[in-house]
Amino acid sequence: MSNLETALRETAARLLRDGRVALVLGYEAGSVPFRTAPAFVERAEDVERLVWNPFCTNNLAVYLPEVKSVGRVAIVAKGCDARSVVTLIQEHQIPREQVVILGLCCSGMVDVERLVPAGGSLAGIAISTGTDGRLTVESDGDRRTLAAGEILQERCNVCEYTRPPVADEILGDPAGPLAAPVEPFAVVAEMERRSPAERQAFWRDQFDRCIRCYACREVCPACYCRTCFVDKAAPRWLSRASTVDDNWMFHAVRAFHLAGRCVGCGECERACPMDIPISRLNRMLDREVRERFGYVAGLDPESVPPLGTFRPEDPDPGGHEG
Amino acid sequence: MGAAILRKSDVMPWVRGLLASYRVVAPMVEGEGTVRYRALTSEASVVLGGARPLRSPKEHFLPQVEPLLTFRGTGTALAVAPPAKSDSATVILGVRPCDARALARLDDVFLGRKDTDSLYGARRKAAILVGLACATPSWGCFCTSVGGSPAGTEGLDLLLTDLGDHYHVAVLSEAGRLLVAQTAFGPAADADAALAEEQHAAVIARMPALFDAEAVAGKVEWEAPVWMRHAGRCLACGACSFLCPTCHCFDIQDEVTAEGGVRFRCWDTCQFGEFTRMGAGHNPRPTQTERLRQRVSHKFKYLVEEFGRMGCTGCGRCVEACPVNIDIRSVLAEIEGGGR
Amino acid sequence: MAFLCNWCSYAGADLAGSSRMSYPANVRVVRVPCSGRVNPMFVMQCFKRGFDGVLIAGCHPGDCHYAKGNFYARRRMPLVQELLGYLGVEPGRIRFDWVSASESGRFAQVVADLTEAVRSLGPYGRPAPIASPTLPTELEPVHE
Amino acid sequence: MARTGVFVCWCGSNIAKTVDVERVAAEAATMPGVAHASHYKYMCSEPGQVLVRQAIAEHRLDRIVVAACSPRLHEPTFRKCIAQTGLNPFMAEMANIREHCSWVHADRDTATAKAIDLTRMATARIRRNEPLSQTEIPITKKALVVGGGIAGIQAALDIAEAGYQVTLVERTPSIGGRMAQYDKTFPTLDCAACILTPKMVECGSNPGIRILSYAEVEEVSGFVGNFEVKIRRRARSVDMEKCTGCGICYEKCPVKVSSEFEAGLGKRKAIYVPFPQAVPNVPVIDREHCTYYIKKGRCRICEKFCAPGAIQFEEQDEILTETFGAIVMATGFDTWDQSKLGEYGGGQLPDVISGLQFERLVNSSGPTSGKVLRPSDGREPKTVVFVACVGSRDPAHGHPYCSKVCCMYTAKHALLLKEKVPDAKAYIFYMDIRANGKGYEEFVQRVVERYDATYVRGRVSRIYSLDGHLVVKGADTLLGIPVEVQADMVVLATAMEPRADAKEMARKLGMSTDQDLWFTEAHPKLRPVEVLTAGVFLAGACQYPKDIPDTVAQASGAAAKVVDLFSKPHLLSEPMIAGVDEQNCVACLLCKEVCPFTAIEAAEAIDPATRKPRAVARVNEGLCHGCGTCVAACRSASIRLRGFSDDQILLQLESLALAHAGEGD
Repeated sequence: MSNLETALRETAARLLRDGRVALVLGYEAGSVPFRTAPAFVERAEDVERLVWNPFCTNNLAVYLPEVKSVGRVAIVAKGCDARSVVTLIQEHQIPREQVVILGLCCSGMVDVERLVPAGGSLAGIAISTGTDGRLTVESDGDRRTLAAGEILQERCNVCEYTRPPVADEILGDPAGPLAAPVEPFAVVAEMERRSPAERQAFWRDQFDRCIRCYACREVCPACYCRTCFVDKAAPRWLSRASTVDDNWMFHAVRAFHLAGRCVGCGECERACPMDIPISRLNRMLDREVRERFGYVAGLDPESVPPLGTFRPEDPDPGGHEG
Repeated sequence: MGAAILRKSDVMPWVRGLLASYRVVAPMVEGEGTVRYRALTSEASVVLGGARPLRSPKEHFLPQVEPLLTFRGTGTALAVAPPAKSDSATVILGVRPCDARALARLDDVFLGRKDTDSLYGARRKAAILVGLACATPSWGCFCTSVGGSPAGTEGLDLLLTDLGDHYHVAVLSEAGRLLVAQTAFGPAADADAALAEEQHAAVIARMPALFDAEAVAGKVEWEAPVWMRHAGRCLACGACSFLCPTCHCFDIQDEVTAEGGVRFRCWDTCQFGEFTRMGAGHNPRPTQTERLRQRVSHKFKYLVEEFGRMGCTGCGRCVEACPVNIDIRSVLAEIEGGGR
Repeated sequence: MAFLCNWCSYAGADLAGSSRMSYPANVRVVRVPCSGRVNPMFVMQCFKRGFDGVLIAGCHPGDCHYAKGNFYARRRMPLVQELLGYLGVEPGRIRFDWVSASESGRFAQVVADLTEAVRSLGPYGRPAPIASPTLPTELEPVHE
Repeated sequence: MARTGVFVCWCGSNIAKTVDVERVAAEAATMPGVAHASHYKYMCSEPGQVLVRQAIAEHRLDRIVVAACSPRLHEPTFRKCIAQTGLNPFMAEMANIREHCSWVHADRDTATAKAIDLTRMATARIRRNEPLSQTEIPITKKALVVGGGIAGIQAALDIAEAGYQVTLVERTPSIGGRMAQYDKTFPTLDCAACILTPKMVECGSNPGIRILSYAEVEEVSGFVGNFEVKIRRRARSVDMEKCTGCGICYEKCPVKVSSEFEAGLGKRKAIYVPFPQAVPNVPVIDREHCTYYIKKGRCRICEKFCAPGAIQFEEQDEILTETFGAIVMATGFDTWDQSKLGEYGGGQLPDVISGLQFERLVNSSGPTSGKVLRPSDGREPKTVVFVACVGSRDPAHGHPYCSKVCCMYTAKHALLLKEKVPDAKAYIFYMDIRANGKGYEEFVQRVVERYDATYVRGRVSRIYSLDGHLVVKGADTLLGIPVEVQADMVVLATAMEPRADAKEMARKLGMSTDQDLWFTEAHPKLRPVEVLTAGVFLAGACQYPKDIPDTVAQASGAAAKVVDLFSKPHLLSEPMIAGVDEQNCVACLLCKEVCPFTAIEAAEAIDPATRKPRAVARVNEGLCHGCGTCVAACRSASIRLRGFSDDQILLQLESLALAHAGEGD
């Protein structure tokens, strides 16, 4: 058990015991070694359920609007998750005083796909963590030792906030820069080198695969609408028939609705059972919002979201002279 | 009904031959490396083997969107036209035993009652399923726990087992026999059958049953803490149902077009809050707890009561797709163990 | 498809008419109270439904009848343009601009420019994906 | 199902020449929901309108589309036309086939095709039209004027003159404001008191005006026509009814306090009227300094001498709640505190004074009875340096703007100095001379030519005291040389700035402020007197620095706006406004952020599922102008703008898309 995990349990127990919170939102062991599951801990004696390891990928902020009714809630938050909490506070979905952010300095989450042994599957795999934090992966007599930092999720490789920018308590020490520095918007630029026709073909093939299960929407902490525009009957923006045109519309609108709000936690893409690279759209808009409005989502609970404000000196539309 | 062998180098010539008289659907790689059952377009992208495809071939029998009728005009001038026919003869390659078995479960639902679903039935009747025994089960797989096998034959016309440079082909039906009666196939030796058996046994050995599925049906209860325990973290997406090879619920909608309109059906799922929400706003299944109960009960209790067979074949897609690690195997093990 | 704010750009288009100017005939106008009213979803809907180009025009900054609506549009529309560009809609198909009530010539010019840009790009085509569940005809939502 | 009538207008040959109106009508007849289509030469003419009304009756139409000219021209005509048949006026739409079609396209076929499309879009849109109503909102014909300076006084007088009741709220004990502190006014050199005092008296005696001095606006709710305002009337400690204004109380009061009115150059008592001509001429007790309040119950000298027994030590603040139909904001300005400028002595040099203090020094009723005597030793200064733009046009000190009046009053000061001290010499450091008013430039020239004022173009870098003199160091940027002046006194033209509570005040009224915190007008050119909150008007320097004539002009403008509002029997509510679907709203309040009219606020609604209150956004219908910015911001599509709803606009798009389906691809 890592020191951080111990510290986390102690902190959670203290908060529950002191009555400072009614609930701790954290992670517990999952049904398989490379998964954790969201856990709702309400009693100090249950904190032993809480775990902290490189598989705590879920963004638990998604549960906040729902669970806030129980009282004050402590949330175990990685940097990205904490930024989602900030967005929720900013957008009045939970009062600041009702959430205790247990910020964990994060050294990245493992991309489970990269654990799959060559020619095999993850069935029956066993994982143990060494004192040096390295993972030993065993399956069918195959035994590999890997540094978690080398098999991180793409979004972790470009993470700028390994230390939660806003938190009530910070656990652990800020990790240094994760892997080799990766230009966060390189993946965006790659797409932009393609011609419009190629981009269109690329995305239409992606969206053709979409089954409209809405896993992307449901795991997203920023998608907290009571009724999503896709489900509204009047006006009906989208057909319930998941034609590629409607899927295109769904993803385009969803991306726009997240502009200036998405913190890049990548959960949408991880949750997508059809492996659609949805978060590229969000990352592109993140870059635009930074460049145009100098705004980075999820850093300041007091600030106004970039589409809720303007500056008189904002750039005028392109192609307009005088 | 016999067996044959098929050299790997003969697979594509055989398939090309099939195209003369059949529509061929096969697992094919898409742009970013995902595998999906699609009508054959390019031979190069056909993949037999590896992990099971993201989706089962269910969509070729119960498409996600399917027109039921088109109409034109209004009032007394209303003209209604039936949908296009859906009975062209189709061979589906690389069907996994769990998915084939799942089609048999869908048959129960769509063809096993007094009223049958003609669109589904026509497609089903026109389809020949060429199975592929699983050599590398995925981490979510649990077919052996629900009475299936990675080499199961239920619902299949042929079953291929990968033996290196060739396949052992078990012939399971008359339709299958006709397919094999071609030059591409050679006779199977006893050694091939033994090798196939051996391989099946090895895979089965790696997949011990996790619970006694027969016992589950009797233990599914209406009021039980197990629902809440697992559904508490459910986010109400439809990934589990939309990937499930046996889930079959659909919604029917009308849409108006320039010409008139179309009535179509599209997949729906009990996991969406909308699913049971009534016009006036009341929802008899207000939370995910009731919805998880519905999904599990439907598969392991209601269908068992109606048809004597459960509506799950252990493909494990829901297990792997769930973003919050709701693992139906854990749910079932707890129910079976009396954990309620 | 053109979305024109009632107070400036629609009036500018009216003036272009009263001044008997001439511009390409393939623009269809939707009158909106303010460029701030233009829901980004309208723009996306236009491309979903196969329009070849979209114009959004409002009052110059500082001249908005509602004081600020156009400032919000000025934040939204470039993002829509970028996003759709990323998805493969050529940026030249979307024009967001200011046209005041007196700028009839400017209105005619903007329409001519957009038309020319769209002509050179050709019709907005949506390649059919490899296999998609398409319905037999184009759909319109049922409202009745 | 809608029963739409389509009426295609020829507009003589204006439309018919390039558009085949018969074909448009024939096509229209086949469009969804259309029950009747016809065409006529002049639809807007009386016979044309009769045609429309007959068709409505004959074909049981419930809505109409007129394909004719711009709705900006004739929409009201056709709304009125169908209203006569009993249909809701908002069930009429226009397709603009003239300005947007026949006049701009020459080719008959293209123009006709486009006209058909435009008509199609209108018939599609109108299927979603709903009857809208304009409710009559009564107007409380009483105005509130906030601020009793010359702006507030002028506005109050004008409104009262028109026959409406006015309440004038003033924070200090007397009305009069800044102008009462001034000596003479540029460029005419009228004595400020001579022209102001009669207006003050008139205010006090006009039966239409009620002065609430020593009072402040606490809270404003409601909207145009009916603002509910809470006014805090601070305890004066003197009974206004009983007091005769004899003045014995402040004559006898033993406590001396630095006088605000004298800009710190003179003293007043703890019970005082700020200046002799005060209106109302009733003293107040300054509880911060009065012995009675400091040493509980002691002194009471004023009470002893007050014959009518008007002293009321125990009086409490009073909150008045009243309804007003309109509000004029005339809250004026503050001057920048020069002590913030370390290089000019940081307030430590007694002979470095502000322009306002100089006004008091030259004023015959001021602390020196009009003799120019420097504060440190009471000697007459012979060399006086005037520094313009102190803090103004100076982004580093937070005032990037020009304070507008300093150039003129500095010239006036130099003139008055010379008149009072004939052998004195004035040096004026300036950046530019802005004398852009009637007679202003001539005035400055007179000061330069006849009053021996020396203008030095440049900033003063430092002022310090040396051997009983002030050393003023600066630069003459025209000659490019450093300049040093040994002065007896320095007068700083300090920047005008918004009241310290301007932001707070703006919030109370739902107004906005600009980057410098001046109140923002509704339009900088065309609506300079209004703000975006309907029913609130601006007068004077609370909007931006102004001199007296500009202030008075704007005050009369504001009054005219109020009178215009009050001249109507009632207000009509805006029919095309936004409404929130509260069941669906998730209260992210982005709509509130983007609303230009602060018409959206957080509210609570009962959630039918849980039967508990839940946060939602709500539109204040009185404040909404119907711009729709909130609708486009709402991600869950929970806001509907009546008349321009998402489904109306979507239907316009869809009808066109369907009509052209298959083309181009």
